[in-house]
Amino acid sequence: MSVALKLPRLRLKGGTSLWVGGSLVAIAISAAILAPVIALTDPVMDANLMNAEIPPCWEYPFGTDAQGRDIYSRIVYGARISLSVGIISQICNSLIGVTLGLTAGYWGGWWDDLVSGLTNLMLAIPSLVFALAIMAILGPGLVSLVIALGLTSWSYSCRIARAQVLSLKSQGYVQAARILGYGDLRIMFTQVLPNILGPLIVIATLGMGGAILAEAALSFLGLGIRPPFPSWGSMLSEARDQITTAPWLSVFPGLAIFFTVLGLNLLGDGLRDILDPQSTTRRN
Amino acid sequence: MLIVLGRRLANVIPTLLAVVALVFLLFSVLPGSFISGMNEDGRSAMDPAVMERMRKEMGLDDPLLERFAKYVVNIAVGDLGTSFRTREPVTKMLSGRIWPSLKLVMAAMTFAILVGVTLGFLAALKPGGLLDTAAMVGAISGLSLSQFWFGLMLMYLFALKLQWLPSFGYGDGGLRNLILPAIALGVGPMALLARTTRAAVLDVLNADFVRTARSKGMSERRVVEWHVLRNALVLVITIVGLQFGSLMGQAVVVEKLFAWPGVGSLMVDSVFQRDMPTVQGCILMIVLFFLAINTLVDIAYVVIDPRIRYR
Amino acid sequence: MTTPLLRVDNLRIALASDGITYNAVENVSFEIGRGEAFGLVGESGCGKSITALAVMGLLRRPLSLGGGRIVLDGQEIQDAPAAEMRRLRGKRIAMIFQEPMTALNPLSPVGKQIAEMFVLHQGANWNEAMDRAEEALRQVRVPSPERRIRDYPHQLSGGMRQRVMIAIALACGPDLLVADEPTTALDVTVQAEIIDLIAELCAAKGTAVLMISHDLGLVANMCKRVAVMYAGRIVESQVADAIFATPSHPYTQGLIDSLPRLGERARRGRQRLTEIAGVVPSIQAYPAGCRFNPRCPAVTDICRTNVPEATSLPADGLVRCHHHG
Amino acid sequence: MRKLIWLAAAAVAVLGAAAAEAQDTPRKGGSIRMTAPYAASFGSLDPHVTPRAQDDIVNKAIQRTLYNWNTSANKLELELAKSVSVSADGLTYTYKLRDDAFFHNGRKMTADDLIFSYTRIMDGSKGYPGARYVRLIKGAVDVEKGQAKEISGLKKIDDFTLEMTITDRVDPGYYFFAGTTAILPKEEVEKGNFASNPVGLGPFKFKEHIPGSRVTTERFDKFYKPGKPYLDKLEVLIMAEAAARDVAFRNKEIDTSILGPAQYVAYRADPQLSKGILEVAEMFTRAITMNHDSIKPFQDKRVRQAINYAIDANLIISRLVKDKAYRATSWLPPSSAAFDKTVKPYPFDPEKAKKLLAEAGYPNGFEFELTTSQNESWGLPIVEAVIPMLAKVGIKLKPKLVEVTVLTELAMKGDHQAYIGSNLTGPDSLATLRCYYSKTPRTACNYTGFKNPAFDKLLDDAAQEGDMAKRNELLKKANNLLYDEAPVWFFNYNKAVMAYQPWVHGLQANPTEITHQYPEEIWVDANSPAK
Repeated sequence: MSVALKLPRLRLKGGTSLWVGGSLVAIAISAAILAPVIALTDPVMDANLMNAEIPPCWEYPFGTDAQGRDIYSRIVYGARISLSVGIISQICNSLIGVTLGLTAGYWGGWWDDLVSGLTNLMLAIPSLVFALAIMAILGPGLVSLVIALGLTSWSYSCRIARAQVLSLKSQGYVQAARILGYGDLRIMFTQVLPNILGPLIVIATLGMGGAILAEAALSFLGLGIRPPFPSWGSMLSEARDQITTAPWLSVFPGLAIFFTVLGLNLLGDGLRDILDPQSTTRRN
Repeated sequence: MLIVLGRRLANVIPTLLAVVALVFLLFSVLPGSFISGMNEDGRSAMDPAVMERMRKEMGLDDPLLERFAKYVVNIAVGDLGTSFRTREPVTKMLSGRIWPSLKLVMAAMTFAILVGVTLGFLAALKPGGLLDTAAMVGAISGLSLSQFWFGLMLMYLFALKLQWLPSFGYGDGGLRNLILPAIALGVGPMALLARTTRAAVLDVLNADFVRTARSKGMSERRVVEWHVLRNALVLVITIVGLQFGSLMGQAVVVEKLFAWPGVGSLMVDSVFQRDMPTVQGCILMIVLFFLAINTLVDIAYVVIDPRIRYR
Repeated sequence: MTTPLLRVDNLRIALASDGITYNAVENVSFEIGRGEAFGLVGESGCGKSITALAVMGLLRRPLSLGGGRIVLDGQEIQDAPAAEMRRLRGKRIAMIFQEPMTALNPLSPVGKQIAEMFVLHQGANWNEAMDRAEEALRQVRVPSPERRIRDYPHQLSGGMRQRVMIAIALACGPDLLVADEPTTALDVTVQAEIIDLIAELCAAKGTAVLMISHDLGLVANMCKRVAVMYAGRIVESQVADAIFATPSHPYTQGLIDSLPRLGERARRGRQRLTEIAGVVPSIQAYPAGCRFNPRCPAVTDICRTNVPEATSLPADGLVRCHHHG
Repeated sequence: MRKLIWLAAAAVAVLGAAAAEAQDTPRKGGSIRMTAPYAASFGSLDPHVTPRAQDDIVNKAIQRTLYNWNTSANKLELELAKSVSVSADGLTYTYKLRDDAFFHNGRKMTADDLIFSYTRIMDGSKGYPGARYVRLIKGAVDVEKGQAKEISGLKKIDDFTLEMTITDRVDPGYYFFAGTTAILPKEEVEKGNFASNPVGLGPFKFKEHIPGSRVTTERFDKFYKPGKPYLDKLEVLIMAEAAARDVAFRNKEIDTSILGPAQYVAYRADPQLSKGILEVAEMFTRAITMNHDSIKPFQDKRVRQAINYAIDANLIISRLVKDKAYRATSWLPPSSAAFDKTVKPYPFDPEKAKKLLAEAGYPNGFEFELTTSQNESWGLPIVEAVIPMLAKVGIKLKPKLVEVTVLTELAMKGDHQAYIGSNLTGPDSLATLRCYYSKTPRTACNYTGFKNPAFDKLLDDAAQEGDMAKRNELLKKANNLLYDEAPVWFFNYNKAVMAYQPWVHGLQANPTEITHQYPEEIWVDANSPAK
């Protein structure tokens, strides 16, 4: 290109969403980590029916729920569960996707066909439907939820990993590395992985938001987290019948979900501008 | 076009077979059975002797492989089995649900395309402008919403407070009942489409041939009409297809909330009652729909993009 | 001297980046007479392409016209309203771009893309416009144009596509053709054909050409006058023959030295230009003084502090170098 | 202009009707939109196929059974027969059937229809849920096993006289009022698509079923009760989502709605909505069922009593269940004749609980797993309130969340340490108490594994006792014995609450299931907005 200019607008934009998203996520993460410190009461054991359904006040900043537990404390502790659901399930998805994608692209042949078939299959069955089935099998609970969400949306990372291997292969990197006597595994880790780390992080970040929303949807359908530890989705789902009588029960978990997912989405967008080579090519 | 269709079909059949196998195996290890599910409302006690008979009648005690083989053979002749719950053919139960589901999905997608593509398009024409910022903040918020929460809010606002629309149900199947669930379902794809369209249009607006068009002395409007739209469409249509196809499955939550008689709500209901033949039928339907829409998208590519034919 | 067709006077192009405005191009002046071919030469990133875009009125954010005048046929056009510029573009000044692969709309038949010119500028209806597009294709020597007009760009070779571009550019008989590296992306064998075609058609129609290239040899063959740009400034401007004979700027010297001796043209300019040590500085990091100083073999202290003034050369030529004369 | 006049006339009519609202004469015509709250669809409109409470809402309109539950008298009565005579041994019943009952296809019901229907239910290859009731008839089991074609205990005397011989000395009314024993016309059943085109003896005939959405029925003119039904049209709309039902009811899109605790509070507090609330003590007992076989502490009566002392049930009922329940004393509900009003429920006394635990050898408590569903009245929210209460006496409770479907299965398999659930405890008190009879298998509702010879003896005696008053006395003793033994944590009896719009009249407080309305009694006044 003869116009060798960086388009500063894009970079600025990425910066804003990175900053806003990052702060929102940072708040959620610090709430999760500091939960025992910043929570006012125990989220489970401090049920006191005499304090049930108190609207937000000085003592209970977000009010109390039907069992008389402090909603603020439950949201703070809920961050632990909602975030771990997001993070662990995305780690699972990335591991599965990358492993399948790398090996499929690298070895090719019938394995590649099989993995491609699997990927198509995963894309064809809506992940919520799939997750619902897995939750029904394993029963409600944190572990099942993580498995259900961690098993059902790896197709994107798989595709990216596979495409990257194929492109590196066509550029001769892989052959070169092989001639130098590198083993298959080493080639994958040294040559391929660093190249796809950016897009993978982006996908995982956006996927975490999706997982938190999926947790809420599954809670709504009656297949959520194992009680009594609070997750935002189960809090929201339990509170929905009281929306006319005690709106704060659903407003605060709802906002917690919204802002955290929003933060993750913004962060993902911001990271994409920085990390995803596909969107940076245009700038150079 | 025939080649595309043929190649598609060759892909579809193994996928379908795999779906059938996967779903069958998944649900065969599900805890609880239809019979215990009959007491789902906690209000209908069952007699153990009757339960035994029912297990036998439904073939629940046969070996898994035998059941699977039977099932596949029956599917091949278009028989999806008999619902445990209603003792009617699953095909018949599904046939009543497809049209409402299609209607909801179409309405949601129409909403998503009309609003999403328009917003994304307008946003891209003035990047960084007020509309762009507002539209993109809106879009990313739309992607961060919990669907049932949003649906509930719509219900409260438009049905209870403003009394503009009925809050739930199928009614006579008309538009009034359709609007709220369609918006609740369409807001996610809408947000996604707004973002995709914006990115696609920006991409195209920066393309060399658009500069060529400008150098010809065209007005921006002509540039957009003659050169940008069609090219952006190719990019947008992929997302439309993917979203459209999976919408029937995503509709589960909205259908349940709005008591909409679609395939999704039938499926959830059947999962909870362990009515396996119906669940399998529903999932098969959803997958078929996805594959059909994607085939249509492939055909649309061929129509829009002359390069495809020669690949 | 009669009024030149195009006079660029003290042109400055601004680049806004992170709230700071840089001058991507400054103090650029040149004139092109009617029917005359003028060459603008320099490495990638020296500002020649955006100078061409400025002439076309096609600068887009973050670039904008910072100052100076562009006079077309006695009329100042640098501040002309958008509608006015649109009427000029295509009709009086046309442009050919570097990449024929991407410069044509992939989803539109090439005939239609030519025909648009007649619809836009001559009020033709689509049917007659298509007929004339076929004729235009014939003029740029595309074989069997009656079939080719229905083809899509991906069905044509690079050379054919560039011919289509030429047909588009010359469709309405413009006074000035801006050709931005028209052959860079093409096979060596085709390059000469395209250049000859441009030269021939422009000569026949009396169209002036602003030829932009990194290839001094190519420009010198075709153009009467040549200006050499470096880092946003014109460093030397001379009659084509004279520039080979008596290059006055060290950079021009470098360009000439890097030309293949045997007259054969290498495929990519970048490979040849490596012979001048160093790279073109980025806009945000232009050095003070003479911008060529970090790469100049004859650099002295003054080069690092003072911007060299223009020194006249024979036949309206000029050079900007502290060490000249 | 004409429209204006019409509007004015309508306004006058509405005002007039409102003024005359106090009048009790049922108005003919109009329509009602009831709700089916328990699932997102109906199972089948063939009443023999499904035992679901949800499906029976519709079946009550379309179908009829030999007996019904008279809500105002709170007892069983004949529905399709005019009279019945019982033999001295109490095993042979001779029914004089109605000669004015017509199926919707216009044919008159005869004894053959009862015989056909009961025989169909016993089809052994089908496993119809109603078989558990029909099995009472002598010879029914042979049909089920395929050893006979006809039920020997059913004899047609003439078209309108049926003789039925049963195997146990029980009231057959408890068996033949269940919706799964409805009387169907043979010729319609044999057409093969009965479920999509049900025909019955009920006051409304089937018009349309949009699966997953609603069933529409229309007035049947030849219904056997003169002047009934009042309504022209009855719709049952499926609305499983309580929050959505709340909006729809407030928006006047439905005429009746079932309320959960949260909405019960809100509706009671609302000056308008509070006028339309129907409450009834349903025959459901909510309890934590302890599995005596799975975990040792539960085998000790003192531990079980301690749990009953340790949980503040009254507080949970008032604060969490919002008084939408009656405190349970023992297993049988207050509507049972064997209910002892003099017995007081276990008081909240954590000190006593600690003492009992210490006596039983668990001064530091113990730990158990409690399986629960997500139900708002007898599931997770209750458990969450119980956890800290039990923790205070040293008992550590680990909740395990499952679907209701799984809960039932776990209960039947005994694959649980304890579970919280809602148990049908009526109307047949004897059958209800059999759940604690030591010979009753776990699959047939003995989910505790309770064994007590004294209790067994009382039940045996009761079953032998022909005099209903004496039998009830024995059952009362048995129930009080259960109170003392505390095989479960007695939580509450359900208070079912139905909200209805002000223009709806004639709803019945049915303690067996509030949604089961005999719709021929319902009428709407002129204020109803429904067409």
